Amino acid sequence: MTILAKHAGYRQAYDALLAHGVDPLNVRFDSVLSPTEGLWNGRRTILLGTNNYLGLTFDSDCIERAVEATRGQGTGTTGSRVANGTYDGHKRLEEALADFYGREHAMVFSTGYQANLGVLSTLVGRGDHLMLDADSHASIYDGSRLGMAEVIRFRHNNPDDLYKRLRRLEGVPGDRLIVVEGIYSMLGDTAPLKEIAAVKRETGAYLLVDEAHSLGVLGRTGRGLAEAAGVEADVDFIVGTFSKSLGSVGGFCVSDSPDFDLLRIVCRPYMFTASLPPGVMASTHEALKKLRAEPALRVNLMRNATRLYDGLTAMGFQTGPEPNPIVAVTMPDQTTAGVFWKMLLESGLYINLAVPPATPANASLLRTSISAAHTIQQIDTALDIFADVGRKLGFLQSDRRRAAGAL
Amino acid sequence: MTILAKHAGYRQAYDALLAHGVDPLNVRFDSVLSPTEGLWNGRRTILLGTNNYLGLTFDSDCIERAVEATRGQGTGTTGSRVANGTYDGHKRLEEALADFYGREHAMVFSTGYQANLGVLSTLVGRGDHLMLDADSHASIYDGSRLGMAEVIRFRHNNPDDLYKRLRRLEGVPGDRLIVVEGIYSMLGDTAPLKEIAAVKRETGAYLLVDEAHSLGVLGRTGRGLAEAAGVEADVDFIVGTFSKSLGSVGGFCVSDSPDFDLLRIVCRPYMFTASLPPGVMASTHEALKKLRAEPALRVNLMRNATRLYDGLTAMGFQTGPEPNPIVAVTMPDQTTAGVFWKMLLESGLYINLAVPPATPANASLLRTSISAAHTIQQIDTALDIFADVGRKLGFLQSDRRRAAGAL
Amino acid sequence: MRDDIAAIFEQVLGRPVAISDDTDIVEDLGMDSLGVMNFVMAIEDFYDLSIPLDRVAQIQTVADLIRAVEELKSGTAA
Amino acid sequence: MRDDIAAIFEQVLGRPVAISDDTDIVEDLGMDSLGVMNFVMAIEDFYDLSIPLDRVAQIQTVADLIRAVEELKSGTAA
Repeated sequence: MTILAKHAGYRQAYDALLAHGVDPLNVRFDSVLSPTEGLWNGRRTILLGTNNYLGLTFDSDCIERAVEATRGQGTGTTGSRVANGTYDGHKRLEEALADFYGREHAMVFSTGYQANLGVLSTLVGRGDHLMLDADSHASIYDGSRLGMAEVIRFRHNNPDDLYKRLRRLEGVPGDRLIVVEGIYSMLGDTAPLKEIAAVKRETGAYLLVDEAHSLGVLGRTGRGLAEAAGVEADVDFIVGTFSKSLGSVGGFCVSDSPDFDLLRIVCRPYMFTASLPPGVMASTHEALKKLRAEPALRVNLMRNATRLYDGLTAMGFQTGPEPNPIVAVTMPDQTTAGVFWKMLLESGLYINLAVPPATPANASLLRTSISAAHTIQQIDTALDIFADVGRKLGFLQSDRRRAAGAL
Repeated sequence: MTILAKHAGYRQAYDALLAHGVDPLNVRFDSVLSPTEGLWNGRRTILLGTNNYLGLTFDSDCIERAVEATRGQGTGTTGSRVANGTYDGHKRLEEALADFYGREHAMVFSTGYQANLGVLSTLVGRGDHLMLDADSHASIYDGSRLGMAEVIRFRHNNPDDLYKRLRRLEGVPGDRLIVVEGIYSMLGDTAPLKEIAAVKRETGAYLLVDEAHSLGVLGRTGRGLAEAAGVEADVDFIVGTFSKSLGSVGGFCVSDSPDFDLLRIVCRPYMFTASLPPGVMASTHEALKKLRAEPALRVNLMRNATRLYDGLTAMGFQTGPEPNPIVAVTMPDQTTAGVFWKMLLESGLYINLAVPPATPANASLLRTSISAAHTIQQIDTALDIFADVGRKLGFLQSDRRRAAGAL
Repeated sequence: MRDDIAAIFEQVLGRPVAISDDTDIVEDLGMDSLGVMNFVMAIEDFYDLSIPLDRVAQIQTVADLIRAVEELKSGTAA
Repeated sequence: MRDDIAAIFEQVLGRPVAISDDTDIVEDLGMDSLGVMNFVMAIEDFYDLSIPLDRVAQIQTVADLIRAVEELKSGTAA
């Protein structure tokens, strides 16, 4: 017996995949060549599962700003923001984020995960209520666990269910904080934010939107779903990440709350962690400038996303409810999903295999994410590979019935 | 009323410092010139509070490896390790860490905070017991809160108290995991690891050591306290960080547990966060090579640490129990500590002001951390500045009584 | 209350179940975490209340569930 | 038990205290978090038991403390 033996049950599902030659947890890229291509097993592979929405990871200006900062300010800060970890680059990025969102305050965290952990565990406490969408990201659930507030789940994207639960709390003291995501990471669906904002107003709750997958993707200027839905004034806190559209690592929170800076002296996942290296701050800041200066990136991104979504839907695959830069295909079961995923990879297309318990409704998903940097040719090649594997596995017959013998 | 008003009480202590012109939370370095010097308010300032133990943040090889990796592999991975975030650089760093520690397995996390969160919340669960030193770092407490094990605190550095609490659990089912730190971050004292290892053996518990401040500092080859105490075979898990001696950001865990890789499919703070950028992996890997290749760094570090410790102790300041690269001076109260800290900074010396509730026994501390990169001249200058401020505040009179009127 | 709960189990699981106070919701009824969540939401709808997540985590048997619902209905939950 | 607890309070606080079941340990006795921890450790020594952190977090009044100690001594803690 080992101390980890308690988790052995989780290995069974994984071993079942391994028995089919499917090993999604050990994909190691020999080299990554561009935002859309990597070398896997010595072969050029299209990357269609990297959340690299604007394709800025290889932008030459972002790289050169990172290089300059690393050479000029060193490889790391070796300290937390509240000790020696506040460099000019951290402050300037915070100022740029506040300016971009038109908010008074911005705070940078060392990861997006820690941004959610820190903000959710601090804004509400004992006697308060945290209202979470049932399909929330793990970092939101973990943040709710770290804090002391009562956590209540409402049905995914269901403002009526949220309203009902807030109404049940009428007369109960304490603050309520509603947490939703701009784009949900598994199926690519957006929150019904207009309706949720109305619930928030009627019930006197606070509203936080995690724009991790929607920053640089949605909204006229790329600020995310709150901008696209026209309800920015109702959103009290926006949380986001640098590790998707901004091509680096880290997280942030912006707000107009006048006492926002209190977070800097009470928020443990902010206070007790080293701040990000100068090079990461510099490339992130430059990527934010590109996001603002080049709206064409969002146009290309949505063109690519819609082309992939429409193509997969037309072939008869079961896709999510709306075309967004996350497009997921629902598979009948985990083994089929695993084999499909492996055949795509061996055909030169990398996407994500998403299986229970990390998925909504325990679905087995082939999850893709699209980049502005994909060429139309790459999207079409991806569609061809999907069609080819789909045919081989019996998905694309006229009755779209899966050939039972295909496995 | 705002949602943050619940924390307004914390502002009072801070406002009291501000009233004396002391603002420890808003030290913004215009520029950092080297591991030991920064520009603050336009003035060259000795950095003596940065945890930059080996001074590798400006090492030209570390910088060039970071530059190459950023140019070659991009500014970020835009994905978690279990999705698209496993690059060659992540695997090679894990292999290098396992090799350095002589362990079978190594896992890299995106921050040291998340390493503790992930490992502590996963190794033990419902029905298990987590035995924490009462003075544990915030990341250890937060990891214990995220998990489902019962958390029991024992008196700081007291193996008898630990033993007594484990004995009380005799006959209770479930695993026990003891967690201690190599060097405690506030006072620089080491854990009595030989004695704690004996308790572990006698009670059948598991033992985890957080070597955050001791990696590259203690032990014949720099592996930390477990090596220095000669009890590596008793330590089941070692956790550490890249943001101190290795000069970047991130965390790790190494172990010989045969099923260690189960962590990769059950550990949420590992699975649900973006992996570190290629440049960070590259500079960290190079720093680990330097740590191994240049034992002189540790010699210089201990020479500097001992010189500062002995110098401050000889002046009559109340220092910690042993000379280590963290040297803390205990002040009589928070205001005196704040004023002392501010006068040091205005004299060209940056250290950390550490006040309750972040300190053991609610002490108010002037915390320094020493680097191998400090020159003897810098250490002596620091001592001179301490002496000068100490005299002005009435500390260095023959009776060492603080002049009541000094403030 | 036990009859109502049994009816809700049947509705969520799509098959008749026999329950007693000692029935373990996960082990005896073979529910996975999604099933538990759907079941909890159905219970919440039926009794017009919300069971906070940390309370859900403490519920193992039918008796635990009945106690949680009763406490939440009477407003005496810890 | 209340007399023993009062004696331990006096020892930790260094002054006599009057306590009842309703006494709020933090508010009425003016203890900070360090004081609470020292007090809890003294209680643990006296009764030869350990109070897990999540139980400590739930203890607000003297009555809460007495209940926690009794449950832990009899092994009926949740």
